[in-house]
Amino acid sequence: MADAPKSGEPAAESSSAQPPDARPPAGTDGDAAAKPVEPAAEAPAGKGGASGDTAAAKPKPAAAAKPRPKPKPKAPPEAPKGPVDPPPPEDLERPAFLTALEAALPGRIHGLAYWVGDWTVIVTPDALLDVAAFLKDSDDGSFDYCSDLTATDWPPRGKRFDVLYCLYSTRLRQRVRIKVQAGDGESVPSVTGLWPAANWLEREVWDMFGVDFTGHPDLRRILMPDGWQGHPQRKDYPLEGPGELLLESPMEWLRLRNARDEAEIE
Amino acid sequence: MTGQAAAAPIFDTDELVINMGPQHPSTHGVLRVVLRLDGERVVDADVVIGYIHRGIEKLCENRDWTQIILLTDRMDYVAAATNNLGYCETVEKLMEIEVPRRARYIRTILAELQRIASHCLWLGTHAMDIGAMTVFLYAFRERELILDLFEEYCGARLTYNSMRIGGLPLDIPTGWDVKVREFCKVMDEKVPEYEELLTNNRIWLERTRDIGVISAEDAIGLGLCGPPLRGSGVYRDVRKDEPYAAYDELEFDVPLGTRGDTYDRYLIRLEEFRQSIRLIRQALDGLPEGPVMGKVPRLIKPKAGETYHAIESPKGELGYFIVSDGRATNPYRMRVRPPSFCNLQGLRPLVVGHLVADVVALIGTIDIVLGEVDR
Amino acid sequence: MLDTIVIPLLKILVLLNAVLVAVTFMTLLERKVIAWAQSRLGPMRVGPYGVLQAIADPIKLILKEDITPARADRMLFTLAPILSLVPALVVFSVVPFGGDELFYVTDINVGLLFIISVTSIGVYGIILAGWASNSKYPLLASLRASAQLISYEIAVTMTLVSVILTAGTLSMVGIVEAQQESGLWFGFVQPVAFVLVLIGGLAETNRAPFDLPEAEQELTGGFHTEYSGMRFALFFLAEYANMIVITAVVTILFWGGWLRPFPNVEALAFLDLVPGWIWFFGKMFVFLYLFIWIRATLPRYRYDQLMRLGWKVLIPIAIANIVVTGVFKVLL
Amino acid sequence: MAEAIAFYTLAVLILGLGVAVVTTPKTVHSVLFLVLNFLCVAILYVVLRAEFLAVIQVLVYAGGIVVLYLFVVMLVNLKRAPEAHEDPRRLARLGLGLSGAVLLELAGIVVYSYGRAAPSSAPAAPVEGIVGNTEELGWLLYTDYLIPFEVASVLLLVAMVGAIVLARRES
Amino acid sequence: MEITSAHYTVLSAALFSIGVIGVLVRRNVIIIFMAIELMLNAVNINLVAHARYLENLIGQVFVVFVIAVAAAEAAVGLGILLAFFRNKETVNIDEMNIMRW
Repeated sequence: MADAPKSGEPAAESSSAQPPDARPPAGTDGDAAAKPVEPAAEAPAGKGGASGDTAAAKPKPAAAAKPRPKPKPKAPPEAPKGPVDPPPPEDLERPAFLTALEAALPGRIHGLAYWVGDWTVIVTPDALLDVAAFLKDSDDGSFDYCSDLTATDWPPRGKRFDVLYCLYSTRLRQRVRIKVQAGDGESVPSVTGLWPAANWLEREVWDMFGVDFTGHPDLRRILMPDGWQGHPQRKDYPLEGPGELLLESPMEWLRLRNARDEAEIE
Repeated sequence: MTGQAAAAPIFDTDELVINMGPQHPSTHGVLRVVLRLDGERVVDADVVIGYIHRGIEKLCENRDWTQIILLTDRMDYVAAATNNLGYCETVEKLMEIEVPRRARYIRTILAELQRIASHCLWLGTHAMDIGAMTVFLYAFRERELILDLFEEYCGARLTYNSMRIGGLPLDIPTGWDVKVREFCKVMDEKVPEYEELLTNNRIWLERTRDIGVISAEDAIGLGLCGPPLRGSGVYRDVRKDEPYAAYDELEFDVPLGTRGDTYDRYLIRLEEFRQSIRLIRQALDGLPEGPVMGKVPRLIKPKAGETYHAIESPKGELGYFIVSDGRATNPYRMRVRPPSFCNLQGLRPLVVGHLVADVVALIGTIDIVLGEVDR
Repeated sequence: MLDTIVIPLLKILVLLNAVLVAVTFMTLLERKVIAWAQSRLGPMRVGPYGVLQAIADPIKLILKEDITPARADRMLFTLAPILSLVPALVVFSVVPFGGDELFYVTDINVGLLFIISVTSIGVYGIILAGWASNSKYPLLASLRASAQLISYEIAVTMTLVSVILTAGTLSMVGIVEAQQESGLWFGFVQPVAFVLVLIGGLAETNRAPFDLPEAEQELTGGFHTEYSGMRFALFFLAEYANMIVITAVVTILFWGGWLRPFPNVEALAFLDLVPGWIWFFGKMFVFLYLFIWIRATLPRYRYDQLMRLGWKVLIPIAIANIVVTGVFKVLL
Repeated sequence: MAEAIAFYTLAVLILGLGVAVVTTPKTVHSVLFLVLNFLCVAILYVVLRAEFLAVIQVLVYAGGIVVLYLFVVMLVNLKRAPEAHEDPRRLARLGLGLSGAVLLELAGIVVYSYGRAAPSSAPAAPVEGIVGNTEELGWLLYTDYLIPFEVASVLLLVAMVGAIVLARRES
Repeated sequence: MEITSAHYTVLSAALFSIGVIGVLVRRNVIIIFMAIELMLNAVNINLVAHARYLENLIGQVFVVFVIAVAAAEAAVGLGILLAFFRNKETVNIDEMNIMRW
């Protein structure tokens, strides 16, 4: 499976190459390092102050408060730095499975988010399988149905991908979302063992975003042709590419392609 | 056939690899199934999709919120109204917009009409795949009536663009409700007609009974949704479990199968015809007066946040996952959870061990629309 | 000379033309009947009520490009449609359309066996078409076809044995005359055999619900997938000609051929005003209509179910029928 | 006269198709020629007033046995020509010579017997009542030749069982 | 021109020889089987011809038995061939030099 990143791969990549070892054990992630990429002027994120964090110590406000003088990224200035992930209001009662989850796997949960009625559990890739298995098997959760698995791409952030698992319980009729943050090239454990349904969904995420799933039985492209280069739903994927060029001036397209191929050979 | 290694089966007839599709009369579009056959028995199948991948999810990131409704038409193009509904509901959930009751009722009517239309198409093509060609034309005859109704409502027959964020673009035309009632009466008579041709037909029974059996656990695990999931006896209908539009105010039953075979899935969809008619009648009876458009800001720009919302499309759970960054007038990310895609994933376990002739029956029974699978 | 060569040749010429014209109009009949069954109109554009569609179609097919796939076996590819049509036409030489010598080309004393054996040659057309196309779907179809046709041939032949036992002759004319003598159509004497032959006939002619070799939803058209133009048309001609043969055989064997109903009841003698061949064609038409009707109504069998029906149901019943007929024949 | 025309036409066809059967490189074509050969032989039977046998020839040979051959040819989808390998010990020339000898021998017998062979019973008037009469043939088969007939049926049964056992795949 | 039984005998002999040539020269077992069928047919022609010229139906009776034997031979022979092909993937008679596998 040819998966060479496109030559025009993100400018922001330079910053996303932040080594993950900067992550404190407490559960904060590469976010902290990448945050400052976002120019301070762009701070008025939707939820403003609410974009704070849970008690689980997310250093978001801190990062936003003192931007490090990093070079301004080439990403468009309005590019958001990441999802908002508003924490649940303090007075909101948590569903039983969440309290059980926090009790059973303390410290493995990176954070909780709540927005318009949807609960999201934020975890790191290494904790994903434990959390997912707990949610699936616990009596309070019994999330036996993986209704969706997708990803979002936040290029300026160090761990640019959010992989999302929308789970549903056919017994208790409740939903929850797991969110895993993964950097470019970082792999996420596959949940096909828990939910066979994730098979094609993970393939699609791999196809569209290039998130690698370890332990996936058959990680091939699914929607794009087998020999496709790049991952179309990344934010930095060129919207106008060889396609248009090929139609307008085939020779130029050919020249570019040959140049790219040569570059690859070297 | 050439170049087979020594490890390949010595007997050519032992394994024959045939490519069903992407151009094949009964793959319902450009689905490609690579079948490894032992005689006529399927040893393995690889489902290849993506032939009409248009990148709708990517396109949505560059359209403003209203324009996207138009794109959703193009996914499940035989059930455009439910696609519209799912998208609008999701954005309304994200923006916390209250939709007027009348709009919700009309949406329900449209969605159920659409369900009947989609099931008509399914029934016709499914029966056609198994060789009963008259049902095909009967079903399309009734589908035509629904298309007429839609045409009268929104001017389009296939890609309706019939909903707006916060409500509906227009109220129903005068006399439309009477026509819908008339249609319900017609449909009451026609469903038994389909049943007469198929339900107790011995050949139909032999072709569908115990074909493609899937247990409830497997169906849940594989993420099947809609009639294939209910056919295995799992009580799961988004209209009941997570009511949207006006479903919480209306009465209807969720038919369940017992064996999880093709015949049960057929029966369920036929029963859904009746339930849909029932829902439409109730919604027409209880149709409240009032506006059809809620209070929606002129510039639609949801606050930053993300949400997943699902509705029950004719094919199953149609989910939208939308991320707004709160800044742009277009979604940061829009993900569609296509029911056909998830159901199609169940094709491989269903077909292995069956005969070639069953493959077409099974492609039919999971009811896919490739426009939705590939997006 | 006149009697031995010219007259038979003229008869053959007339018969061939009649059959081919009938076959072309069969396609129209089929389309119309199915359309009515499906509450449609069917072809309406060419001629009044689309009557001339039957002529427009062959013209279109003749004018179409005749494609031979590059990797096909050219000789067999060309030969297959001919091999499939010729036996279907040859069979008509022993089919009597009326009691008078004018209405049949010849009456040989093994007429029924002749029909069975010559129709069995038709299978080569299908097998070789599938093989010569050098394509997988046609190959699958031809494997299906050869197994299906041979199996049902056994069933039909076995069934016909009981009819032969009842009639005491193999001559087609003789069989009708035997019915005249007994005053009863064999359909009433041998109802089981009639049903078996009808089912077997559907299978032998690849008609729904046994149209597996050309199941277009499964095998994209089956053995004629790669055919186009006139060669494709030849297959269709053969199929419809076979249909006419089967209905003619059923009419002769079970429904008294050109005889009026209750041929021995004097009170119905006024029915003799209607010429025999009209009775014959009328009966044939009923069965043709039945064939088309069945196609419009029933789904298709699956391959294994088809074989099971043939071997485990039809053949045992046919054998039992022979035994029962034999016992009656001896006792009476 | 008519019989002569029929005989010579058919003889040429039968021999020509026979040669084609054994010389054609493609097996499928060979099978096809074999069918045509059998059909010609069937017509020859008709000329010889053996209609029943003609029909049986078509039904059993052309409609049954050769279909079996065709089926096997299709199953045995060869990836290399069967003639590719030749046993060095094989004496093909000798075989050809042997068959020539057989032909010569047969020709000798024919020539020898030509004058004295007994078509004296006027062939122009073969007895219509007997030859080609299905009923007579059946009568003979079920009376005088009943035991051979039954033995033949047992043979067919054994062959059927044997073929099934041989061709079935061990599962 | 009179056609006598000798004509048929010659035809039969010629066809038989063609069959012999096929059996002895060809190496494809399927062709060899077909050559055997040709030889059987040559015999049948002879039998039928003499049945006619000798006004005796016994020749025709014998043809029925020959056809039955031919059917049995074809079924068993092709069965063996299929079994052999499945194991050795050849229909070349020169490679069929073992009695068991």
